[in-house]
Amino acid sequence: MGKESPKKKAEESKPEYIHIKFNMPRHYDWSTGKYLGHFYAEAKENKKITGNRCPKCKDVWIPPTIVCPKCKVEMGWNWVELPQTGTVYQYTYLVFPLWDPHYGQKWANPYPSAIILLDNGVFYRHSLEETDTEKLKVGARVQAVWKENYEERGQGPGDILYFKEIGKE
Amino acid sequence: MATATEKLDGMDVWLYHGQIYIPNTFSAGAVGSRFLIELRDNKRIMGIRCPTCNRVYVPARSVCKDCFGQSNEWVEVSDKGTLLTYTVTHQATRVQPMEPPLVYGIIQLDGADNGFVHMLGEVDFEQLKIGMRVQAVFKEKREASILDIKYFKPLT
Amino acid sequence: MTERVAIVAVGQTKYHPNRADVNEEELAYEAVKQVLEETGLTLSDINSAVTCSQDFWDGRTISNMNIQHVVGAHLGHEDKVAEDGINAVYVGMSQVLSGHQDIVLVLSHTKESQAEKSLIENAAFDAIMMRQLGLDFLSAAAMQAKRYMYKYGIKPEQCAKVAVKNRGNAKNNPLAQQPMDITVDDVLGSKMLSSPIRLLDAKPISDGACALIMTTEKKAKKLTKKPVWILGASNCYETHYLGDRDLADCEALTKAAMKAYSMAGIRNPLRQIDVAEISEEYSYQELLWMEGLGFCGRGEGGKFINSGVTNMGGKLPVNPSGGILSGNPVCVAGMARVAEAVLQLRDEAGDRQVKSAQVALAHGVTGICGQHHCVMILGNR
Amino acid sequence: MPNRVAIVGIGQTYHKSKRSDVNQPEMVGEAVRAALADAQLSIKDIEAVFFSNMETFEGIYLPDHGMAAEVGSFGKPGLKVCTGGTSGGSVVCEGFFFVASGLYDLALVIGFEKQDCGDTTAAISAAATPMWGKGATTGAIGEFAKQALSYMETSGAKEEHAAMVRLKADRNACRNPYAHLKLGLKSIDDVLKSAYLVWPLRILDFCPQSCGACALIFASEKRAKKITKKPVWLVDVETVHQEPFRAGTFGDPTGKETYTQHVACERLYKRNGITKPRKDIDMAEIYEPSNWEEMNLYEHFHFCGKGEGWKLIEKGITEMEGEFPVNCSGGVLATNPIGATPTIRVAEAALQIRGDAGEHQATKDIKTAMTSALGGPNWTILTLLKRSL
Repeated sequence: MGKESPKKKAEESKPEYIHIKFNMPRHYDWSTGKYLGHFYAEAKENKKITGNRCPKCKDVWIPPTIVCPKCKVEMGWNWVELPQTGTVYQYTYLVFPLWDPHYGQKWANPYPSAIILLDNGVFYRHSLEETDTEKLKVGARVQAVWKENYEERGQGPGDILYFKEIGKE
Repeated sequence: MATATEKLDGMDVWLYHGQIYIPNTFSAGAVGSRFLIELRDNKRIMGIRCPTCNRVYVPARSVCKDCFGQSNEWVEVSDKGTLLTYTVTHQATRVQPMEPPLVYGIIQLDGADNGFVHMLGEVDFEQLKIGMRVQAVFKEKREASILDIKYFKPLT
Repeated sequence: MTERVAIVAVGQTKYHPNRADVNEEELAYEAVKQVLEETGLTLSDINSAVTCSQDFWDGRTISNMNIQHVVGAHLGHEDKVAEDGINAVYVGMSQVLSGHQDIVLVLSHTKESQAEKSLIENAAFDAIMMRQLGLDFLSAAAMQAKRYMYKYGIKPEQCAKVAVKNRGNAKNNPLAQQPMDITVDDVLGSKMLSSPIRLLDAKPISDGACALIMTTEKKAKKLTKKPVWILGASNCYETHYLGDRDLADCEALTKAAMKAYSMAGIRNPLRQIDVAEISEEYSYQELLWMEGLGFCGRGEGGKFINSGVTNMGGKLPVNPSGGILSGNPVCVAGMARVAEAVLQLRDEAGDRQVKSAQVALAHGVTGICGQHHCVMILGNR
Repeated sequence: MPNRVAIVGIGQTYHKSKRSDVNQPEMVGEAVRAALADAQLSIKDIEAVFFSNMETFEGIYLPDHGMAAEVGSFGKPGLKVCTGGTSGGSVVCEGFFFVASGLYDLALVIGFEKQDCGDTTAAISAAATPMWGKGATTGAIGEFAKQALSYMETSGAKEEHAAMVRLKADRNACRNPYAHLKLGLKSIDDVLKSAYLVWPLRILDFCPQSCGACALIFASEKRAKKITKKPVWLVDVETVHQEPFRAGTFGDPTGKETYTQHVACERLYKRNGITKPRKDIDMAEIYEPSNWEEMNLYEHFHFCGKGEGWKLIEKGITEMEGEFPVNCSGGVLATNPIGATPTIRVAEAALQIRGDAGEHQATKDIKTAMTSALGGPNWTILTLLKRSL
């Protein structure tokens, strides 16, 4: 091979090539840990979105974190409740379904993924209720819609179904 | 798979029971394919001789580990050989092709200079011993995989 | 080596069978915090971070995103090494010696409890020729143990003695996961996992993290009164297909050791090394690795353990910490050996201290039946 | 004084979306043999081997262990790194550090990815933790779509400019025997005809998934001069990671955040006395996953002012014949075996400096080149290469 590698020699004659398949999901028990766990608890118990605040730069981090990445100091246990209304800052949507390794199937989330600027100036990523791509717009005013059934909550960010446009029924 | 979260007792920490599922398809390559096709079509176990060190390696592969040389001299080795080592595995895992207890072995096939990694079957565990003679048992329905050999059984 | 590399602080979490209470960043920070406190450094002082974990175990692609902020890597240098953590220390050493980095934070962390061991290990076997057989590291190691014991007449009792010694040593190590008062008979009577390996011959599932800080000779003296120097290090790959290897041997380990010894000026390891921390995922491995490291002759691992040389109080105490058999997770295991060696050389090992240790050996292993070895020689002078 | 490090051997495989004729180790072996042939060395001369690969893309754990025979690392020191898209750059850094430190005089540095084994887009989706927003992810493609949108809005670039980037990449790739996608595109319309992948990103706006490997041989100064008359000096490297942006992954629409590209190139330029990058450096091989990102990176690396990236492409400045050629190889838009992609950037820049790039050799004489790697949530690794010290 060596120097000849660009000449696709081996493949010109088209012999039979064997492929071996492996189809087995790997299971994991991921832990939220204490910080993200607090977010989960507030979402489930109180339908609240929470982040933690850096004692130095005063920035709010969401998902919450143990060390402020920017100031490189410990965050401590400083929790902030975030507003549930905001403005669509950016959005995108999937045209083709993609394989989702966590679901183990090909699907396209019908809800467009968006970056929402919450009313206190913190960015939060979630999905939008509006599925008509013609009606999507940057700047739309949106609010969080929660799963109402207490038993179904406990999924962290998944406790919010999506953000829907304010005033729209 | 349905995913679920579970709150740990006495603390605000959740466990997320999830998965990573990405199907994989591995190509055997030209050399590996020919080896597997020989198993499937002719029930033959093929090795390759290194032109530099003259050793025969099985399964056939494209590179000699010692000489870094590439070879294309195919050699059929015997389906009989001598057991170099083995283990009886009692631990069940999701990746095993058969229920445990399950016997793995490395077999030096007659005509080869290295060991061949596979399973043993039709064997009384008490009877197992290094140095015993074994022979490959092929599956009826073969599909060009290392599992076309069902296992090696003791030669009596 | 003209310049010398110093380790100025080490930190380890307590090793635990299931740290469901923390995620990776929280676990990692437990170790990182210790080395920051010890040196008085902050994360902003770190020039370079070398981390070690595996996407497969973390269950996340580019899993260093989990922990980059707890090693201070925001707008800084970070590398993730995908071998055992002792190799991350080796990378850190190269960075310091190269003159391009001067304060390097090394971190390894894994939560074995969150993943499925056999499935991950199976994915390391050649996909075409071995993976479908359903092998994992345990079944492969069992074949190695069988071959080793057959070739050199090693007895199960001799392997069991390793398990007894190391789990006994672990009683002196407050960080150890599985300290135990057991006898050879307890080991030989424990559940058979994959013959000849029994439950007490194998390492338990473990969660934990280990961190250390390394730096140049000049900076070391400002950061600690007790720097520990890396005198020599190397690593080496074995070949992959199990049938191509003489499993009763460990050539790659010998090669790695010889290079490390020659750097450190070691001609007679048994005489010149005071304490060894080595990676024995299964009890037979301590005997085999002893041979590979040249502490005894080929096939003499059994006699060596019988002689008591490797016990606490012996000529060469091996794994005063309790070793991996007492519980260390993959990736962390070899780096924890370095951390333990550093504690010994600083005379800070508490009840597991080997008297007046001056030169220590740390060894780490990655992969199937010792497919990749790393050896590091450390000294306090 | 650290040792100086030179690249003395360069090898790569051809790149393709599927390689059924080889298994993963054999494919990597091809690149190793090519590099050894290039340096006229034998595998016995190599002292250590360093690997880069994203194992979750192929679903092979410890893949470097599986190829010890095929790449000749059996019996040698070495290790593997895994840092996402930047892996192939991290491994160049490791090789650099190990040789600069004096620990090894001759090291083999390998990047590889055989993407026909798995589903890379799916594996990239697994970079998101499911505990934090399941199913909200759209892989790297979705992130680059957002980036494209914000670049369009802030710079005034049009879809036509993105199409010009693809045309340049394709023209160059067609002259590179190793490149993967060679489409023979004729016009901007040919590009604008392609379907949307994730709005506003078209199929032809994005890089392909390739199988391939790239191997480099690094030598200390003493050894390098004995091996080759044309050593290429690896002068400096810089790695910068960061926490994800609050409002994007590869682009920050808020304009308030710090880009790793800025931090990395400013550090690299300062250390190496570079004040006017487009003059002091002769060409660049950059990691541009999308047409849009290439224009963006021109600005990030200060090859032009802010909002002017699209003007460079419009004026033909970054063409192979231009004043400041970028990606004469066809770049990542044409060839993308992820674990090897940044390694290929270094290989291609070194070929340009040696004057050995053949059909895709830049018109101007290349004495100094810069390469970039991109990965993770917008991480950057830069290398600086020179013909003479």
